[in-house]
Amino acid sequence: MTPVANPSLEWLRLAPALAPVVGLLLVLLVDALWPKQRGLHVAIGAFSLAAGASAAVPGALSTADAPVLSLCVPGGLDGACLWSAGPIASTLQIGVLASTLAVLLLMLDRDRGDAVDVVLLLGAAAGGVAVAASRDLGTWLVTLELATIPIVALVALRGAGRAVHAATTLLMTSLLSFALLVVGVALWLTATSDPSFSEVSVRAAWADPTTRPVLAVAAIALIAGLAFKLSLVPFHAWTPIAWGEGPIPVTTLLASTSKLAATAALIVVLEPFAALVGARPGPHAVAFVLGALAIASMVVGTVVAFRQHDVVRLLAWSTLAQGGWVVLPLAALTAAGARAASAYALVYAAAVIVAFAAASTLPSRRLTAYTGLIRTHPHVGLPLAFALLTFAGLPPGVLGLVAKVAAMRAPAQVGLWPLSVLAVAGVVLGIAVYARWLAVLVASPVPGGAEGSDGEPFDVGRGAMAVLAIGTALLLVASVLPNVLFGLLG
Amino acid sequence: MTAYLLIGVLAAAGLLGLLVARSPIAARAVAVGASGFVAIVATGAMLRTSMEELHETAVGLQFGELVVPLDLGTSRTTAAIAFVVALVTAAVQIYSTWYLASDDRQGIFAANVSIFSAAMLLVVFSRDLVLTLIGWEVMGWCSYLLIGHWSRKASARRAALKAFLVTRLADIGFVLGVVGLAIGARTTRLDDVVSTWAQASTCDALGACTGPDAVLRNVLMCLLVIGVLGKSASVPFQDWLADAMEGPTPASALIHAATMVAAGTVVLGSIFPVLAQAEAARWLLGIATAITMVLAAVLALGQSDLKRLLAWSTVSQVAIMLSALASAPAADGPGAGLFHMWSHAIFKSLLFLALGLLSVIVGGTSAVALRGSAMRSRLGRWALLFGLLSLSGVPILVGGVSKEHVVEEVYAGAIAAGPGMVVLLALLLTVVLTAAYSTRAYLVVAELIDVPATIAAEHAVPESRRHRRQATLDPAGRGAANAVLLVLSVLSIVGGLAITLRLFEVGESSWTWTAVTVLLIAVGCGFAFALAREGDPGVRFVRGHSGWFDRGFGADTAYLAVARPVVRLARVVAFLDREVIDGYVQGAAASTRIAGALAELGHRAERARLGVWLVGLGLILVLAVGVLPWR
Amino acid sequence: MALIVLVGLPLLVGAVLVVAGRALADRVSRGLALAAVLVALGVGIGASWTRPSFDVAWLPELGLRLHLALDGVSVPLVLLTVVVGVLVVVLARDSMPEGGSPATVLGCLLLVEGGALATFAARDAVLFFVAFEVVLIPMWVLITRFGDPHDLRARREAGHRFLLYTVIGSTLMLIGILVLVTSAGTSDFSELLSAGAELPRGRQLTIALLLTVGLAVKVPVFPLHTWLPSAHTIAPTVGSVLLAAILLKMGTYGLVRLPLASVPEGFAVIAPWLAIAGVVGIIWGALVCLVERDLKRLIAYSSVAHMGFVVLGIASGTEIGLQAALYGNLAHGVISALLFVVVGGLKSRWGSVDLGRVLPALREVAPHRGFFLILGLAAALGLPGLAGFWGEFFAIVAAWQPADLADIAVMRTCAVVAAIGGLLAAAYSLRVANLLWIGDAHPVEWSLDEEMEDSISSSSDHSTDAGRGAGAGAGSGSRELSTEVETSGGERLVLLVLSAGIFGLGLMPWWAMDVMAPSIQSLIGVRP
Amino acid sequence: MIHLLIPYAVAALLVGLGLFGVVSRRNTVLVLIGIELILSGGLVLLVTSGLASGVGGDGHGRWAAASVVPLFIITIAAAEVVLALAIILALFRTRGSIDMDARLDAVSDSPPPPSQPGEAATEGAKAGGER
Amino acid sequence: MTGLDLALSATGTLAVLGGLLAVTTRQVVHSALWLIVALLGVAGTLLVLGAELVSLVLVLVYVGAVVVLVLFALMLTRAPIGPDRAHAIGWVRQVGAAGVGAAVSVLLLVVLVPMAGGVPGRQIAVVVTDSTDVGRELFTTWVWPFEGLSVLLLVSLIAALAISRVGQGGRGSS
Repeated sequence: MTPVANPSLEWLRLAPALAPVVGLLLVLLVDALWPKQRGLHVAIGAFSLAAGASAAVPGALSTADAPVLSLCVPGGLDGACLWSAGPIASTLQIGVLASTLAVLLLMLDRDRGDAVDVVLLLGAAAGGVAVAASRDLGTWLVTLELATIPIVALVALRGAGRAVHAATTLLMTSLLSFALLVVGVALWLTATSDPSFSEVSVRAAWADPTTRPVLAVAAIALIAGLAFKLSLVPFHAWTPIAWGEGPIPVTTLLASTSKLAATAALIVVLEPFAALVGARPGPHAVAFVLGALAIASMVVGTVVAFRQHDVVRLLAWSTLAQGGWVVLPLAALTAAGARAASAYALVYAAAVIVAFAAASTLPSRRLTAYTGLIRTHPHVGLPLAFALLTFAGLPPGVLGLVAKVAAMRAPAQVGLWPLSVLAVAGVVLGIAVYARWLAVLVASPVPGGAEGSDGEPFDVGRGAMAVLAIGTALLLVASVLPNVLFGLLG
Repeated sequence: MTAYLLIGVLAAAGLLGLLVARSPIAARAVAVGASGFVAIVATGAMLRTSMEELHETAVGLQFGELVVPLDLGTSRTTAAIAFVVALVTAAVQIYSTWYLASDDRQGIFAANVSIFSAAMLLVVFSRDLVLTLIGWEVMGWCSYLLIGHWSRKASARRAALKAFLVTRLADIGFVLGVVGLAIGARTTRLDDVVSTWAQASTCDALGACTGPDAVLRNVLMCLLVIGVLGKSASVPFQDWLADAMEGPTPASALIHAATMVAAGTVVLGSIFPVLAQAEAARWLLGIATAITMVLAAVLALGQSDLKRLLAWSTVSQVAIMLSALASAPAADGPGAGLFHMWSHAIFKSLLFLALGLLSVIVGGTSAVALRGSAMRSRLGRWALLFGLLSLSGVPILVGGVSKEHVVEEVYAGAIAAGPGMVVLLALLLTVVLTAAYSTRAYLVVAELIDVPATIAAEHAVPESRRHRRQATLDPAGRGAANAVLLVLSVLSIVGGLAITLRLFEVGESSWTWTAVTVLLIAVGCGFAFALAREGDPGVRFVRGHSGWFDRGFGADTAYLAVARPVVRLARVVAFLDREVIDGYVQGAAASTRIAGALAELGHRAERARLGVWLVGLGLILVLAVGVLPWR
Repeated sequence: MALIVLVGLPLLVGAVLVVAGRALADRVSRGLALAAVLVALGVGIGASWTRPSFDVAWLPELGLRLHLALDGVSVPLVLLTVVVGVLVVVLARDSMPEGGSPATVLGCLLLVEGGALATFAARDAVLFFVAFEVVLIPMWVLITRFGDPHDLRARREAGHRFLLYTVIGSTLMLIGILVLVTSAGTSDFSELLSAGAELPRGRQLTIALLLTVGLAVKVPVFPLHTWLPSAHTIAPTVGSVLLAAILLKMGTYGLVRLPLASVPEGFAVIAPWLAIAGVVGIIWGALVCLVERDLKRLIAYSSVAHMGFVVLGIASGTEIGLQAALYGNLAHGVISALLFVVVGGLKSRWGSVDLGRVLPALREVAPHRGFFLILGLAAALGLPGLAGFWGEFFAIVAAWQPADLADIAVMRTCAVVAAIGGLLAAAYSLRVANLLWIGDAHPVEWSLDEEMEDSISSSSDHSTDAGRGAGAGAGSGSRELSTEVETSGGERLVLLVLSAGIFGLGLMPWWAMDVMAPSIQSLIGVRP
Repeated sequence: MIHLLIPYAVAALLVGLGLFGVVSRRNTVLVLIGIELILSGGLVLLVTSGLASGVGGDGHGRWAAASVVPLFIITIAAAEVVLALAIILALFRTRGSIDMDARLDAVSDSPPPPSQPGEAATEGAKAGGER
Repeated sequence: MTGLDLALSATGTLAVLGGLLAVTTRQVVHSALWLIVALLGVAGTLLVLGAELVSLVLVLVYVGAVVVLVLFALMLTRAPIGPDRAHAIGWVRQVGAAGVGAAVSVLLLVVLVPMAGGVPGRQIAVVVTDSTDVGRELFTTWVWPFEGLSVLLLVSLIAALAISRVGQGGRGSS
């Protein structure tokens, strides 16, 4: 019988995850005492998110070899801390919390954001934050689901039939993926008999020819289970439905927070494999699966997105491709790959929040409604254009370009440059997609034609305006000094 | 520094002329002033220059191991040639102040002439293959501008284009030859090139060869010769020159007499030692020139247009100069050929300008129009007479003297080796024919015979133009032109004395050959008179095929046969470019759209189950990837 | 610091102008742009004199440094860029393309200039790529929004084709750069000279292939050229000028900088193929020019041919070849810019310059424009004394004696073919001259085929002669084009500067040559 | 003493059966049942892993993960089932059927949302390509 | 072949058979009932494998709560008593689904059989897990995920409540 002792517990280090939870409870309390206090709920939520983000800063400033540790089991083996927030994890945590905050602001304009919404948002945020720092199977599984379930609920909460249909699709896919995760976890435990994602046990399991395939299959099952959250082909089918039918704030949540959480979870799984990069035989199966998913997603996503006339569905399909870009560097299975992936995910999240904030101000989702937007409403059109350029990775969207460079660099570093060559198709098709939208934006406005040519149908709410301003500012600053982002990632 | 002075002044005059082209007065002043000045300087230079001198330029280029010094240099010979060039230029400039007085674009014309002559002088003085090439090409371009001067005539446009393209075609050879020679010598300095390539390459029994690669030298020199043949309108490139008659007569005088067609002789003369070593090139040159001189002479005899007759005579004469280079033994240099070029410049310019005078009087250049024209201007008649005598090579006259030397040279070559014998035979035949067509020309213009109107239909001048010329040009007020004719006539009589100046290294002319040529000339004249019993000897000669003769035996059709396939090929290429090369672009776009449509079709219904299905399939795939490697 | 100003100022002002858009009064924006380009001109001249250098870390994660410096290879191109920058702004004063606020046009012009300057000044491979990408979007905006006002679909199509095609190229180049940088361990050009040359041969070949194919799109080299004609045809005059004078140069510059200098062994393997592609491009472009009807497309194809000479020079790998290539680069920049200004002016007045119809002879109706046209054509056919000659002649010289004598047979064949290309260049130039420059001020219609055969082979039957002669009198067809096509103030100024450049480059080659020679030696000299 | 093969086989079979149920059923609730089967297969595998890894003989691996993680999973599954049933009921209310094969555009919102993506797509298709 | 092996085989067979019927039967309600059988089989398997606590919880939570919920749901969605004609599927899809399921099972077995040391494979001793150990570990080492689990439950219950109020004029659809 093993000697059991309480793990160390430093509340402040756990604050990034705890703050949203506390906020959640507070909101429930407030709602119970004084119902229908939207402003108050949103204020509490915003405050708790901000607090959590600020609490994650020390982790972001830490170095990769000295992460912020907590919940360490005394006398345990290596990696015996259930909370380990290195620079990557903490930066992703900040991203998760910030994007949730943006969603909260967007909800303000859509007269949503009452108790339930805020609670669910906070729950999702807490899950995303915790999964980023988790180092063991249990926490990983629990917090990942914590990050998923509220989002499913939010989609369903819209009430209208199409939304519930979308929610059902999302729910069924997520349940099945959860089952896959369970199988993967079971296989992982079978292979390593170690409930923590530690390099030591992974190396040991890989060394043994009987456990090696089990470990590979376990990792692949976990990847497949996560691929649905990153909406990689072929686990993507829910994406256009859910994005297209959900209200824009929730879609934004799916696009930013959920993607960031999934990226963090994937990085947690793949981090120990860095120990195997030099090994014989190397973890080629895992790399191959990641690469294949990435390329397939890039191609399918862009190819279909090119045909969309509804901007939300266009973004929905192109997000497949963007997910592919997030996974591409992970195929290198190196620390640099993890950095590149999280950098790309963060850049994408920021840009997509800006894009949706802009889209939320337009009355119509039709592409034609954006004709000449830059000239009719520059305060919306220019940020949107900048976000699109960041997606496409073309200057002036230098940030997107740098992120793509980093994403292609990681495979090239370990000799997987053919993968990058395949990714060229992704680059070009992606640019084709976004250039189509840009061409509409810069075109000369139709006289009295599509909506938006006269300012009336616009409702540029305060929230959307704030999100636009802050997001664009962030993108601009990071475009001039990309190091503010990459530096945080270590 | 004379070289710089001459070239610089002319080039500057050209550029300045372009600027002031608007005002005729200024343009004339610039052109005449510059060319006159240059002529005087050149005369002085010819009389004073005694030994070789090389002008190093400060601005030589260095391409890696290839040195491009861009040097100029003068010698007695080049000075002499420069003199005729300057002389003819001045003559043409002065003459055209009268001849083109009515032309609205005379300023441009004068400027072109200046640049043209500057380029020619560059070729003459050049001690660097690149400079030679530059002058060579610029002359081609200027000839395009001059021949196309009256571009309102479609025929002039075509003639200009033809002239440029045909010569440019030959220039491919010239360029490649220059490149090869320069690379071989690691420099483009002419003297080094010559010294590198001219040394005899000998192979011992073991096959170890010293000196330059003989085969390569032959190839390169052949390429060079091809370029020369093109510029000097020898077979197979002969046909552009006759069409070039569409240009104004002064321009023809310039092109034919001193510059363009003569340039080849100058270049080959400057690189003669190498040519002397390259047997194949000499044969090529010899054969080509032999054919050319005879063919051109025959054509000249048959032309129904006297200006074209002169053109063909030029072709024939230039071939004679080149033949001297082709067959002269390595021991004695290119003197004879260059000397003939020198004299030819004088009498040919005289002929053209005189003919221009007459054609202005009668308003046309066809034999019919010119019939008896000489009777209406005494100066014109005498000028033409001396020119023709000199052309047919009557001794004492300048043409005669130089031709004697050519014959001597060729005979020497014929005794030695090489293509000499062929050339000699062709040369003697040409002497006869030359005498014949010269006689014919004079008979026509002097109205000693009557010209039947059958030929008149051929080259009738468009009425509009004729009227324009006559209305605007009064044949009376032409003092400058007359002076020019006078000077040139005098020179063509006494020019032979130049031999006493030892401008060219030529041997002594023997009395035997003089006698022979005189005999042959007599035969030619007799032939002409025999034909002239009823009417124009030319008509009798061609026996109704004058169309054939005027079209140069249909060489033009041959050119078309070369050009048409190119155009067809171009059409094919354009098609390929549009449909095939660009095909993959359009194909990619199309396939993208199709793929998108298919994928979208799969998701069109957006059923909830689709997600589950795809997850299942995807799971199998990825698991298989994970599992199979271990089996 | 000067370099930061040189690169940053145009970018900054350009961004301001684009963002401000209509908010700025036209006069203000024009003044701003003019001031910016003039300052850039001054700084550029000064910088190419003092050769400053600037180096700070920009993104350590990617080993990306903001390292700018000038050497002999880049100085001529920088000067070309700053001069052309001024010219296009001046040109935009008269012929401002329709479709948007002038501020946007000027902003895009400045952005392109800044990007090009950054590309030429970059000393860091990754930075080079980033700068390479900067010019795309402004150029795309110029084409898509300010292009040919008649046809919106064609504008979109041309714009997208330009963007996507170029991006394929630059992304391949990026991968090449990444492989190079990660395997050589440095991204600094000067260190890559030695570090790259030490890589194993196979790796070098991979890198060279990726880089060369990627850059070949930008140049463009023969099979990858089809984006150029449509872009040139649709783009507004200022756009075409930038495209021809600056953007194409970035490709050749990259070829010299990256594959040739960094991975010599690998490049040597593919050099013959590159040379073949180049000469095929020469012949191909020239042949298309013989039958192309749209004059702007024709000039675009002639660009393909001229770039073929440049590529041939680069592929020879010798010092002669590189000097010829870089010089031809400059020359083509000036010549094609001049031609595009001339033809752009015509297009804006006539709607299109269709050689299929009968055009009034510029020599008669617009002497100045006619002079500039014929000057450009003469330079384009490589007339000595003008800019084009040196690059093309010495490219042939270089091909006659390539760096490694293994491919001497191939390269000499290429030299011969290139010389033939010279003939074709003369053919199409004179075709244009015969159709547009000389002739009658008020010609009558006549068929295209007739014109073809005449202009190519000058058949001497006099029927058409009579036809045109008669037409000279009664020269008023229903499809008569306006003869008011003389150059206007700013346009003429620009043309004067450009033709001065053509003469200068043609008559005084030693200036640029002396600047380039040492740097080229250092580029090649480091080879093992 | 047991043969490890048996629980492994049971787990694999349960997973396969569950997946079969998931992809073959049209009734959403029955899909749920399939998912539960997959989960139970995972549970068996987890518990078995504890035995297999019996290093020091203690039958539940490190930190008793072989027993604790199953507990977590069971609880998560329960929570998800609750949510799932709620959504399924909402689906039934708004659509009257819980068929997985129902088309999206067969569904209609009682109050149509401000934007009609379906309609947008169709009219966009009418417009033909981007304009 | 020990007694434990026999017991394990029996319960395993029960689980697999129950599962098979649960996913194949045409009658909606039956499949829920067969699920109970399968879960009981699984619980038995876990019991034999020595995880008393887990099997107990499984029975309680699943059989006691989940399946009941499922049955409720079936009734609320007016599932037909007797074969469900509305949701019948063609044999092609049957075969396809069977292929998917079989493929996954095979792939898993392919990697798991070597773990078991092949067929019949090695034998290992069954160690009955001491529930107190599990409990202690649960509340010491695993306290953090345990708390997360509680938040998860809370959130999902609130979500379920909110969703169930949807469409009943409560909120949403605004």
